[in-house]
Amino acid sequence: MKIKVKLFASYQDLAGKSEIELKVDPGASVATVLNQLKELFPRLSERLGSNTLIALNAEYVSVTSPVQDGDEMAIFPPVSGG
Amino acid sequence: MKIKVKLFASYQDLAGKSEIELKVDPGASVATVLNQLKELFPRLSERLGSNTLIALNAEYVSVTSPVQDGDEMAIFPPVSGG
Amino acid sequence: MYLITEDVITSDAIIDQLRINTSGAIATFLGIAREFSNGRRVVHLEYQAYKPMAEKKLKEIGDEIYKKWQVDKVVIIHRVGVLKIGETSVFIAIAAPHRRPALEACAYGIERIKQIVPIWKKEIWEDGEVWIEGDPSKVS
Amino acid sequence: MYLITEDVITSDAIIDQLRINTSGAIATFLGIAREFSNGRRVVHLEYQAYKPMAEKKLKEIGDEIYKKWQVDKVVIIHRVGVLKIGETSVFIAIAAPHRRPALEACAYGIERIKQIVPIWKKEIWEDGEVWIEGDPSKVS
Repeated sequence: MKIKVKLFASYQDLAGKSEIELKVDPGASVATVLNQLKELFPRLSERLGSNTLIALNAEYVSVTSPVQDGDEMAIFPPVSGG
Repeated sequence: MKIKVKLFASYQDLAGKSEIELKVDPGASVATVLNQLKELFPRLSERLGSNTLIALNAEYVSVTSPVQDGDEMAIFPPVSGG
Repeated sequence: MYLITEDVITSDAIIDQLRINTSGAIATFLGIAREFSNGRRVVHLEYQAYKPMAEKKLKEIGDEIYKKWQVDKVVIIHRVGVLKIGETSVFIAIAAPHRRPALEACAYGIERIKQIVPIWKKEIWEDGEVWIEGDPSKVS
Repeated sequence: MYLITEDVITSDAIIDQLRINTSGAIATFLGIAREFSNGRRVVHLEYQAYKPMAEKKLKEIGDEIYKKWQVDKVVIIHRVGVLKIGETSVFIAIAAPHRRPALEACAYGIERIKQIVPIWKKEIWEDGEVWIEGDPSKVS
């Protein structure tokens, strides 16, 4: 199945991309996708950790959440608006 | 000596005046002036009491404050701006 | 700026004056002429001020704010005369380096106005009118 | 109204929409692009948003406010793109029957924006730039 992953702020700069499409295996979780991203983007890899925020279809989720075909996932650092 | 007394809000309506000049004796206090006002304006008289606010030359004072020739005194009910 | 005015109060021109390079936050408070007061329908409001003393007291409130919080600029404007429902009776704007002082000072400002500034509100209804009196325990 | 926008934010037009007959108070908060940040001179700021999620989260904050306080209307607008020093980054306006709910809800709104709304600020200095990161303990 296919999902879209969006990256923001410093993560976007580290990956050199704001958005990518990924093929993921059925039954994959957010953690699975994060591991794929770490392999694809070594510079980003070092920054992904407990502070990383993850959204699935515009809602915060944890790394254990399952992903579905067509999902839009987003990963980003702690927000700093205001 | 002469002083000016300003009245505001309901006090102005009760006295039918927004401002009057009064002759007061040397050594008079705010309390003395209040008594003169009570005699002049019986309808106002009933409303003057512990809630009445008094200013002398645009500063809050108590009834014991002495008044001087040329002073501007003001009496008014609790403020309700905002 | 501390002002008693008969003119309509607008925000943007004042806020633009508060955009200074040390400020990261501007908080404003507007008192609005409300249609219903204790269940009675208000047709319009009228505010009366003892103007020279009121402007002096507004400045005192500003001075209190500068002492209590780290703020860059304080503006307080109170309107007098006849106000239609929905119009602004009082406008407070506070610029500060950080958000909490701006917001706290703004809240403090409106409380103090209701305590010490010699301004009175008259409610005019369809069938009568009354001068509103504040809470006398609050004056200092 | 909950909006992420690239346009300059002004107050009066929005405030005029909040002048409704049940409201006696409008509180606003404006975040302002500040020139100095931890001693470094900022040339300009850039805000980036995950727009659909950010607007959704702004609405959630509004819903939280309507639940917690008696307020009439909530407006939250956040600007994105390049901001000059002194420009408004975020604008919150809350109309309420009484002053305390308006002010408290306004303070709550800006705290929540800094916690949950996916927007990031980049500081651009003369000699470099950095994406600012918020406090990760605050997300819920």
